[in-house]
Amino acid sequence: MPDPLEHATGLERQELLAKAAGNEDPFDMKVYKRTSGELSNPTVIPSFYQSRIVGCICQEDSTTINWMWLTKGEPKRCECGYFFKLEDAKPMA
Amino acid sequence: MVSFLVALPGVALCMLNVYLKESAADHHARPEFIPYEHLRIRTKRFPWGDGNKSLFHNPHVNALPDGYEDDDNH
Amino acid sequence: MQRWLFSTNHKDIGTLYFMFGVWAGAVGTALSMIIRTELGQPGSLIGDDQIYNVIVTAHAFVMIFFMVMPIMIGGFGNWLIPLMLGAPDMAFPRMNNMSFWLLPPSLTLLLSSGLIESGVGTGWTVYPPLASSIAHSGASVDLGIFSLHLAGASSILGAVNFITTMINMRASGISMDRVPLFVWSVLVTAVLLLLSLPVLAGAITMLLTDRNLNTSFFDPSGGGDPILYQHLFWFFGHPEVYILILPAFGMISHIVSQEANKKEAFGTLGMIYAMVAIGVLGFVVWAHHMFTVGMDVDTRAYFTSATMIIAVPTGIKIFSWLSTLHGAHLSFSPALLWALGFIFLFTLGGLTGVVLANSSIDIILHDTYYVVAHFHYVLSMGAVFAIFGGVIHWFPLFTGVGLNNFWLKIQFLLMFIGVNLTFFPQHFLGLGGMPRRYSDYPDIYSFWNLVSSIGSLLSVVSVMLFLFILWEAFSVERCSILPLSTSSSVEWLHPYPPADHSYDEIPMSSF
Amino acid sequence: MMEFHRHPFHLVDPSPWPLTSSIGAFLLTSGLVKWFHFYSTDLFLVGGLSIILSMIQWWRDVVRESTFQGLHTIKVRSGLQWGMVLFIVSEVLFFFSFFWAFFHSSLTPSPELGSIWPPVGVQPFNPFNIPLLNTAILLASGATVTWAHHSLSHSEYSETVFSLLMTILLGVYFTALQAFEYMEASFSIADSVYGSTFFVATGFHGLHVLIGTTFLLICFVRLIKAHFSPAHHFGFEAAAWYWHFVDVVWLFLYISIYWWGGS
Repeated sequence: MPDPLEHATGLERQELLAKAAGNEDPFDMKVYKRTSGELSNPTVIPSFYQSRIVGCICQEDSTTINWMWLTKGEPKRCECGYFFKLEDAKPMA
Repeated sequence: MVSFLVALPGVALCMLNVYLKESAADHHARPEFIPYEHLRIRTKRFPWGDGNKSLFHNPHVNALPDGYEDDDNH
Repeated sequence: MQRWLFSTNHKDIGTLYFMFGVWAGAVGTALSMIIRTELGQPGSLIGDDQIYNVIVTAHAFVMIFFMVMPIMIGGFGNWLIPLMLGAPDMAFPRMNNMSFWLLPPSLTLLLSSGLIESGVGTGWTVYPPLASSIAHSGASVDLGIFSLHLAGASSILGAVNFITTMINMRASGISMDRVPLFVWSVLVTAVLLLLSLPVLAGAITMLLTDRNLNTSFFDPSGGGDPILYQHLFWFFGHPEVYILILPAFGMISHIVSQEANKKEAFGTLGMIYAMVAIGVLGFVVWAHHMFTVGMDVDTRAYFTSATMIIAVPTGIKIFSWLSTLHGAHLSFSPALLWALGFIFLFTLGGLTGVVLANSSIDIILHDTYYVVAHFHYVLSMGAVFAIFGGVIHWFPLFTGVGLNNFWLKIQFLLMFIGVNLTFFPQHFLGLGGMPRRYSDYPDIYSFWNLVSSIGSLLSVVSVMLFLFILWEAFSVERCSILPLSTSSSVEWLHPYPPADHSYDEIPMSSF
Repeated sequence: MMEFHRHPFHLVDPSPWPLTSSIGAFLLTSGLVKWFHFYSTDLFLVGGLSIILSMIQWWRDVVRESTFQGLHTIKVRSGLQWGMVLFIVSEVLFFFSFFWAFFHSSLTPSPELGSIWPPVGVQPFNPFNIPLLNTAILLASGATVTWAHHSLSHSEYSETVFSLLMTILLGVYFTALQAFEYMEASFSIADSVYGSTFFVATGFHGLHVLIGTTFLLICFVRLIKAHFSPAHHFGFEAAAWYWHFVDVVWLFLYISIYWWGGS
């Protein structure tokens, strides 16, 4: 029987390789933990494009997410006051 | 492994059981024909053949609304 | 042409559903006009009760299966669910396309069933023995059955698609309690579709074999029982009417919360539990449609009380909408007018529903125009008002052009007066004992029928005005620059109309 | 045109098969009406053929996208698993309506039937004869398909081939026995509601056994052509789930229609 990694191709293979290399979240699907949020110490968000939609969940039990566009080079505050900064993301794996 | 120990012997046993029952049973006890209202319903002709026989019609065991076709009883 | 025939893009498929739904709505409205013209005066216009019943049946099927469901679940569902969840597309984009393309053949089968031989003159419930091969010997009922088969298959596959999308494709951070209310409403609707439509498929398959293969499921001479069909049909039928109204609840929550400049509706968790409760209870109340078949008294007592319990979660939703509106500075935009119209008139319909829930009253009111008034209040003033509100609310997002608010308000007023003038008198006719599905009536009922027919003329004029407003928006191309949306609705963050692939990168969230 | 997108989901390329399947369904249903009322099955066959052709090419594309293009990441696979589970749930509800019809008719048999079940004049099957064998066969095939799945995920190639082949053979054996039973049945579909519920319920079950057997056969061919890897073999898992579903439906059928409804 073929070995699972050998057998896989395309995106599936890249996902397996990334996981093998220890990157548990190759598609950047996890929720980010915010830093203290001042301008000097913003939460850094990786992205492959010029801008990305960023959501800010203000309270632990809030049932809405405050979404906003974040573009590279322009750190921005979300509705509850935390600064975010968009950086170039390193390629997967 | 469980398949060999349990499943296949189970099937073999049942095949044996069927074989014994089939050979013992008498195949000739065909119930005599009574034209009951609720049996052999033909509100509309079947869309195949002559429209009077069911899809799995077996002249030996299945009667038509007016009785068995072959009248021999075995 | 390939873009539309082979599409695997949830926005294009949503647009296809909208266009199909609007067209079917026109057919349904035309059928309703014929009915009201026939009933406008005593005496007969069409001249044949069977043709009249065929038109009534076709009106019901077209409005339910080809106008409300395609627009609400197919159109709004396909457009908004992926955008609101931050998903690039539906879970099964190709199957999504088949869900749409099964509908035109299904509508063709239904319309052709009316054109050949005697037509389906059984009412949308297609009860045997009237629908059996003796009373309806032609091929019409069979064509109608197959039309339901195809529409059912389309909805089941759609339901599988929606449930999988919502479970598996939510962006990071969107836990189930942070999912928008419209998404929740379509999720509950999809679960109802998934569990109720196969039972309808079974029931109409049995009817098909009874008519053509000499089975006797519903034929007493072979030991069958027509009441069995009624149980199976209404086990599907009642969840179906909740399928028609739940997406409307979701849309109204969004319209009301945005018009009140709030991030979310009042008591979001309460609203979610209410919708789930309505969905669950929807499965255990079906026999309140069958109070007059001679059920024993304990069964009727159970179904009466179970049906009345559904008014509690519905009441929670109504009061939550009102609380959402409370305290906000309301600028009466057309979308808000439709939402307010919905809340008021749907509640009226709901109350007459509670009246009908009681089996002792229903013995008298069953199959009278009181029932017709009830479900037209919840459908053509509930679902249709929500559709109008939703179309106006999200129109800039879907098309990139804005509608003329001034004319929309005129259209709302016309429709409001029209539908109320049409259906409110039908309460009196029903209480007066006028039966459903008859092409003529004793002269005593003629006054309110005249009023009702005039009302339907008004409604048709307002529908025509709406089509004009749509045309005007596209020709003037008045582009809307700033959305009034709050930051909690992510669907408005996209350009209007959104790019083909709106999420090349999944939005992320943090806390 | 492998445009880069940074999410694990599978944006499917435009495809004609949904449209051709819908047209096929339209022809099939119109053909059935033509058959039932004008007694010619040509349109029905054309419809059936176009559906089958659409299905073959649709699922061929899925195999290409998953095995050869590698577009089925873990997220896509869990979506497919949800899809299969939900589809099986809807099939369960479809059979639920026939069980409801069976129990409605048999719990209170009407006077026309002689107020007894099985009705007067109907000679039911002896449930401990061939039906018991059929039950053993389906239970055995459930065991062998689990064995196949077990050995597949432990990359035991020869064991998987053998056990999957066993499952398919048991399935075919079941279908053969059922066909034989149908021929030997002393009652037909037109013999009261007993015949109706019996033949429509077991008929649809038989149809689903045929679908399941074909599904397993396709998996067997794909197994031989090394499409499956020990970690990624959703096609086979779906077939196994479907087969277990068909087995469980038969158990309910056997207990209620053959056993409880038989004597």
